[in-house]
Amino acid sequence: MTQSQITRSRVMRRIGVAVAATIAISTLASTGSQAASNPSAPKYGGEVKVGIFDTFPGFCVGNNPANSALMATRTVYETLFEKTRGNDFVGLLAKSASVSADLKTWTVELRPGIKFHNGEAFNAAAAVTNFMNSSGMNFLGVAATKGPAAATAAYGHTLGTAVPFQSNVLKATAVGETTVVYSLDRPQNDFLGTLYASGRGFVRAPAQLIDKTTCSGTPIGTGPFKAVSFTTDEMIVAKNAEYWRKDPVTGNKLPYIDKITFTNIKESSSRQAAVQRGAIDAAMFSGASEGQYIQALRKQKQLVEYKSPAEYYPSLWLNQGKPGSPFKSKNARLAVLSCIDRVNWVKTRTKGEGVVSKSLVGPNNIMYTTSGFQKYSVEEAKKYVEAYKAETGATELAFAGPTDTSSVSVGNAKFFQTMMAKCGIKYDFVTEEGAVIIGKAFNPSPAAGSHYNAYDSIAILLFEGTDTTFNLPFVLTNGFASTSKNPLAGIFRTSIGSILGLNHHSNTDVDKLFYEGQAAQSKALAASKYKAGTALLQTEAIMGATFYFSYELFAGKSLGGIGKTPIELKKTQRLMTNWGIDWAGVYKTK
Amino acid sequence: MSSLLKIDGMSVTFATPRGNLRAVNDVTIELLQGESLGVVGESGSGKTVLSRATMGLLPGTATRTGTITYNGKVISELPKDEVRELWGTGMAMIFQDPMTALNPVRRIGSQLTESLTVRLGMDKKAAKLKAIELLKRVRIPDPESMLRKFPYQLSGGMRQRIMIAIAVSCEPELLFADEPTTALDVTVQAQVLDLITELRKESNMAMILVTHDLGVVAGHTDKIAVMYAGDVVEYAPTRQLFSNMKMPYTEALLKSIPRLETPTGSRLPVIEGRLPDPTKNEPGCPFANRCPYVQDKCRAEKPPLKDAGNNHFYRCWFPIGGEK
Amino acid sequence: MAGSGKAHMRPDGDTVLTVEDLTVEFKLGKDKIVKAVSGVSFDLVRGETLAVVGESGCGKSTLGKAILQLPKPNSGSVNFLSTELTTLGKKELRDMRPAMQMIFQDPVSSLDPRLPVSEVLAEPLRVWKRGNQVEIDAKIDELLNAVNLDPKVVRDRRSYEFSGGQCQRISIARALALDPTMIICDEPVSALDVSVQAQILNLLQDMKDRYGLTLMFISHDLAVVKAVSTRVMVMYLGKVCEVAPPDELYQNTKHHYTRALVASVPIPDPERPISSGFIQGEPPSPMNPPSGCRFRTRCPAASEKCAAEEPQLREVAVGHFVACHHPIEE
Amino acid sequence: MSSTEQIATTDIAPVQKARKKRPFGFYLAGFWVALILFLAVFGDFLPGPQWDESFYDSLGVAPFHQSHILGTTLDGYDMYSGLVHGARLSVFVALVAVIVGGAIGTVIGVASAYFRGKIDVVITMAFNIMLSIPNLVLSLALISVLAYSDENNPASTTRRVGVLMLSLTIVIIPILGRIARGATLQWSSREFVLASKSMGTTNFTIIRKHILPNVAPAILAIGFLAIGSVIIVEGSLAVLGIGVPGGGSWGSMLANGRGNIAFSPWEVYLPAGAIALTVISCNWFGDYVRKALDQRESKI
Amino acid sequence: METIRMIFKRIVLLSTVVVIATFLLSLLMRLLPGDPAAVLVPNAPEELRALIREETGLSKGIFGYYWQWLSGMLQGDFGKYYLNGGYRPVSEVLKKCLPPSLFLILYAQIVALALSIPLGLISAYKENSRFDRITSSVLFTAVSIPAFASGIILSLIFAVQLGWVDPIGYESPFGNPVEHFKLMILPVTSLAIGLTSSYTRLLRTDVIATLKEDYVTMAASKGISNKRVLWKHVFRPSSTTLLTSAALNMGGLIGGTIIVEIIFVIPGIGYEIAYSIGARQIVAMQTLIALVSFAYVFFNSTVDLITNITDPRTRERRV
Repeated sequence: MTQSQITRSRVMRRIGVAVAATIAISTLASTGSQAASNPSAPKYGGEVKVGIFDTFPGFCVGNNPANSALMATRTVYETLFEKTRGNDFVGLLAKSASVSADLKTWTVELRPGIKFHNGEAFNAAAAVTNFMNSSGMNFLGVAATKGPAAATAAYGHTLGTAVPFQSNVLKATAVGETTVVYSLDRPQNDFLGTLYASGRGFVRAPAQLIDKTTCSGTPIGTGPFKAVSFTTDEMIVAKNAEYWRKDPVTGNKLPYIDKITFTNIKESSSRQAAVQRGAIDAAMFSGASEGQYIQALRKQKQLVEYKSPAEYYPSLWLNQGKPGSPFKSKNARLAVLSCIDRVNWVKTRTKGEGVVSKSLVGPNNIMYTTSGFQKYSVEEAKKYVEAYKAETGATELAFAGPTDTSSVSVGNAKFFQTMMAKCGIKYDFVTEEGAVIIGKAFNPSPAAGSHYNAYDSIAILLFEGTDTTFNLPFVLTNGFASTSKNPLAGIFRTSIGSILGLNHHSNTDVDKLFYEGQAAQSKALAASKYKAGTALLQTEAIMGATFYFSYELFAGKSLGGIGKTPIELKKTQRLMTNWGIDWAGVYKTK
Repeated sequence: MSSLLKIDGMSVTFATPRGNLRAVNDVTIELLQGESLGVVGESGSGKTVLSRATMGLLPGTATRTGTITYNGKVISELPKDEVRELWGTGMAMIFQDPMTALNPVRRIGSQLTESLTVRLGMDKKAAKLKAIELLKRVRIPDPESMLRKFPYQLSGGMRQRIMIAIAVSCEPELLFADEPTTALDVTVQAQVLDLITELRKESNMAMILVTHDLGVVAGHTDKIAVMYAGDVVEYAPTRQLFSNMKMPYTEALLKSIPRLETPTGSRLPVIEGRLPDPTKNEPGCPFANRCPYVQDKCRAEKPPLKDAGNNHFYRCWFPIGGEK
Repeated sequence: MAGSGKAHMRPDGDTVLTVEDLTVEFKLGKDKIVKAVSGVSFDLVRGETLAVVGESGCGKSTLGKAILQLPKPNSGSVNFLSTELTTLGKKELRDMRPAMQMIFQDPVSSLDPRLPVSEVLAEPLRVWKRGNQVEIDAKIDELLNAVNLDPKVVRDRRSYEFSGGQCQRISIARALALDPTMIICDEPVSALDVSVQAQILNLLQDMKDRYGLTLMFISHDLAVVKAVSTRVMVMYLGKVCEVAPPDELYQNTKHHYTRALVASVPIPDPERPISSGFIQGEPPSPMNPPSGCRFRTRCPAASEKCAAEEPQLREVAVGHFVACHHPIEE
Repeated sequence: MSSTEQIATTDIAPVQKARKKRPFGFYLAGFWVALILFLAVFGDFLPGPQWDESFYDSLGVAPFHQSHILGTTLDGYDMYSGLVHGARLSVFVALVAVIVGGAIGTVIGVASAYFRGKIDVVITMAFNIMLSIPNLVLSLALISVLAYSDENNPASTTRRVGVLMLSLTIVIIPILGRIARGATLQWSSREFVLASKSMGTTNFTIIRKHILPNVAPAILAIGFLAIGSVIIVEGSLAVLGIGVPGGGSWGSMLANGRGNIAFSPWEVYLPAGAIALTVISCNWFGDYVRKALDQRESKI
Repeated sequence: METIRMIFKRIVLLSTVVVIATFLLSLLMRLLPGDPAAVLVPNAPEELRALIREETGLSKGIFGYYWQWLSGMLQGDFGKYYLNGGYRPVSEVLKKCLPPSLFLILYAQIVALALSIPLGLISAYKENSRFDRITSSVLFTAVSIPAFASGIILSLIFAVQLGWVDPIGYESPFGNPVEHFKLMILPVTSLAIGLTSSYTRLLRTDVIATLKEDYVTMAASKGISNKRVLWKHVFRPSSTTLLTSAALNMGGLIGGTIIVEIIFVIPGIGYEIAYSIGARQIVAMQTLIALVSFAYVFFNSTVDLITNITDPRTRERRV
């Protein structure tokens, strides 16, 4: 299991919807309040440097920046909704939302008077344009009349990976200036999660979306900062003087800071040293692979730690669809999943920063259940290996998986290899650049003789949060339901729809349980359906998990106001997530 | 004529990985003003070391003993900087290989005027005029254009002329010429030797001409020192040496030179054997095991430098024609 | 002077080698052609020693190598033992090689420093499969004895343990190994001290007598040449000036260049200083030789005719040939 | 005739055997190289912890620990057995690349310089082209292409090590080839080659008997230096994440430990020291051979 | 005339080498198994791949592709990054990444030359002295420490533990010159260590050889001061080798900075090369490598040409 893929994966930033508000506020909320004990009035001006650990691939719908790069991107783009610390939704660009009784029509009211950085008005039409782009509807329209090549030419090089997440939407309609109506295919109680989301729900200026040549290089949003320049490893943003938000408590105009530079500092030790020394004002870290740095930084009195909830659940995906993969056999899957020494993994690889998994997701998630979860036992694993050999006539249980080139990932792969060897399982790893791995794991049009997912197994972070909207497309047999009336379903069910389920299983009982959960009118019913689905995934050994973890931001005391500026009174957005903090209310104390 | 240079009991030793190598042994030589001395010997005889040691141009691994008196002043004990004052203006040197003795990356003009400006303090213009005059003196046609040339553009004879011009530029009193014509063709050699002699006569310059060729020294020197294995084995005025040589080695050397008069097909006399190992200090005459007249005494004891009168010295127990 | 012609050829003699109109040119980049040897003709009669004399750049060494086809000459014919070498194929030429051998100027460079003497001498014998190991060993001892080296002492030593003279002895032994008919000696003694020089010259004479060799002796030193040769050919800038037996050449010099050469030889006699009076300057570049007689730019007797017309070799006395429009009159 | 028989034999200078007092560095470098070679060959038979086993209870212990003599990494891998195992990979990769690349380069370089003409022009050009791309970039490009794994045959560790060696070999060819060419040019102009030719020796024999033995020391000298640079290039590739996969080589150890330098600096210092010592030793030998060669050349 | 012809010949040779090298690179790219467009954009639909094949010329066979790439280069179109759906012109990346690399190389060269010229001259002049032996052994050790090790260790000591400078980053000299130089200290040092060693050794050897030349003795025999002999007669002919090697390193260093740029997070061309290779952006990679090899060949030829014109010795060889 290679966790740093996890942290680095450029896939699928997810959406979450709070159907059940079971999540406690971040345990570290008190840590955040340390800043409050150091009160200083917000000041305008100043420049800030931030260290991150992902690269910037570009800013169009098709570009999917990873976690920490999203933190930079969200200073330029905003979403319709944000999630609160109470796991509720608060409108950001939207004001409010309402749903019909059959859970199939969602009406969203937008905030009026917001303008994009280029002066364009943000209104219902702009919101629909964004939806049409990210859902693939526009692409389809051109493709239908002029062919796919023309569609590609018109809409940039790739479609956004948001397509399967929005597969349940049949149509979005602008009603007047500020109202958008979304018509759904199936009933869905957690639809708003689709409009939130790390990156997938970003709202871009229509002018940017139309021009495919500048789309990925010229981000134009509504956010507190305007993009100045970017390279693969650096993004510079400057204050948007026209920003719409005001601090609801003090009435101050936002943002405070003039300029922020986000730099990718891939090497953890360098990032740690830089923030510790004050060369940068803040740096983000991942609990999955950077435990020792987080622990070292915690001892630094001049730094403040901002920690996300432990809601990131990496998992091991076993590919049943690929020719030559052993995992068509349940015995093989059981053997591998019984061979995961989670306790020592957490100790050795995360330096104690992770939490040992007892389910595919953490206890904060509505899907959480320990039922059917495969426990660590070398003896059991060996028995399954024997059973696998007897069943298939194979001489050994052998499989391969990718790892990216970072030393942490290679270390993880090595650890995994040794672990598997103890159970008599042969594991080979292939080192490839993260982006290449993602490309080959989620391959919409594989060459003849190969498979959508090129790997026997892949360890990757796909599950997160407290709800299911973001997790669902990955566990279902297809991102587009077989009964879907979505006009895209026809052409995308084979490619885009099927690539998300990395394990390529064919158990439609899973689909059924999760769809029932989404259609449930009560939280309790939804939870029971989801848990049953998770239990089924665990019993059938469709995928496995090792641990879960949180993200951290360390900032010097020169930064004030982090997590102090709610979007609306009493509706404070989350302090820290995998896509960082909200920079609008941050100011320099010196 | 007064004494210009006096070398008294000079020895030179090199520290080598195989031990101390004695290159020059207890050499005593005197040179008058305007006089020319030929130092003759085969390779390994120490003739080149002798000339460089006299001038003080030895590498750091060498040790020199003995006294050198120049113009009545003992220069062997002087610090290097003061000796250097004499170089160029008092003593100058020309080298064997005109290909390597001129700096390949600097123009003839700058090499020629360097000592004029640095040593004589001339200004550039005067130095250039003087350089042109020097080039004329060494019979170089079109001297102006020559100043702008690089050494590679010249023939061997031309380069040797340039080198001579550089050496005589500060009107030295003593010229060391180390095999100045060995690298040249015979017809050119004759021209260069004549040129040197002419220049010497013009300015009453003394010269030490180092060569392996008795034929070269015969016509161009006043006296000759024959060297063998670091020793001066015979030292005499030129005519005296050729007409009345005392040393068997000198005789053997002279005989082994092929001459135009040698009848075709006749056998040439040879010197058998080899030079003694310069790192070992063996007793006896170093020429003993090659000498046709060798006797037991030669092997046991090294002969001292003997005086035959008429400024004729030799190092032999049993000289040709007997002792005086 | 310095002309062409074949008057000096002896077609009736027992010739070992006949060279006609041999030309060798080297290309040094575009339009830069060194005319090293230009239309030289001569022959070698069995048992004679022909000396080729001239200053550096006159083409004498190139001539020697061109005869051995190392490399092949640009034009002209080389007839060795009635076989035309220039047109031979690789294989046939190789078969001719044992009969013609060469000794080089630099005694140290002509021996492979890594090989012991026995290997140096065994190489040609092995290449030509002259006997088994025992026979080869015997031959090596014989050769070393012939050049006055004690086989017991020298067999296993390498070239750098020897003096120049000893190296040259080994080279001679190697050249003798294949019982050649002709040996070309390219300045074999010019890198040696005078005392050693005499040893080698004597040795060459001995070997010539002992093995009935025909020698071509290339040298810049007239005095050395005088000692060994039976016939002398003077070259200047790739052309032949004068051909004569040595005594005739020195006593009855006809060519102005030969006279200058003779006069320039340093004589170890204070009463007879060398003279530079006859010619001045240095030879012109072989890339751009003068028209007509190539010596005319330095010749005291040059006339307009010399520039216009190339002199041909003609006989001025018995066996004495000169290429000059205005030969020296007695 | 005045010359006596056998004259030339009596006056052969007795062989001057230079006192073989080798510098201290010779023994130091020799000891280190011998140690590394010994570990590379017999490392597996020596007692000690598994190199690829993570010791959960001893994460990041400092050197001189009772069961981990050189300590462990922050991830619990034993440093001593890692270094021993790394010796094998690093040395093996370097030796194979230099020996194979050197052999090919020598053959090409010697042939090119010996036969001259058009072949020489083409080969010189080819060398220049290859040398025009910096070592590291060339091996990066080669590895990224050659070790590309399509979905049906993921590049296995063995294949990647093979590709790594192949790439480094390709990098070595022009470097040693050029040295071989230069040395051959110099040697083939010596007269003994001409002498051998004039005796009818075939070109092949001349190359085998005269050129190769004389060119060999120069190649050996540069070959030692090349081993050092290959070890460095391999380390650099590892730092870039594409060295010997699985983190076995010294370079990979250093790359893996790089992030932990503030916590367990021995993870960096030990492999860096091993690399530096080996490179110093190789350079030292290269220098020694070159100096010996210079001395011999000056004698010749 | 002679010189102009020589320059012309050089240009022809230079272009030939670069064209062949880049063509071989394209050929190498085509050795990749499978569809090169799939390598560029692994998760794109077939339609998009077709489009990219068309755009890059990959659809036209090796010669067509190469011709399209080459003519694009000549017209200033350096190709694109196709990573992750979006694309960015390589020229845009180059504008950003060239200056840091050039500054880095320039400083490393200046530092290395400034140190090695006096060190080399003095240790050659005092050959086998204590100074010479100490300098030699220190430099010998230094040259054996790879840049990645020295970089990491320097950064640990001076940035992390002592905190004198920032461990990583790059600042433009025009925006913040002080910070620019401070940030450059460590990377320049780790690059310059090896360079200084090799330059000093080179110069030392060369000066020792030159000191033995007759013309140096000749110059000394004129009675001019040692200093003058050393600078006017020894240094100048010896410096040719040094400067040649320094200039050759300019090209080589562009590649050699990869490691240093990665360790110190300097957004230079080495960094971009490593990135494009890792991300299998073969078009961008081909362009970047072509530029480096062009730089190398260009510096190589220019230096050769300059020494040809200025150093009479090479002319001598030619004649």
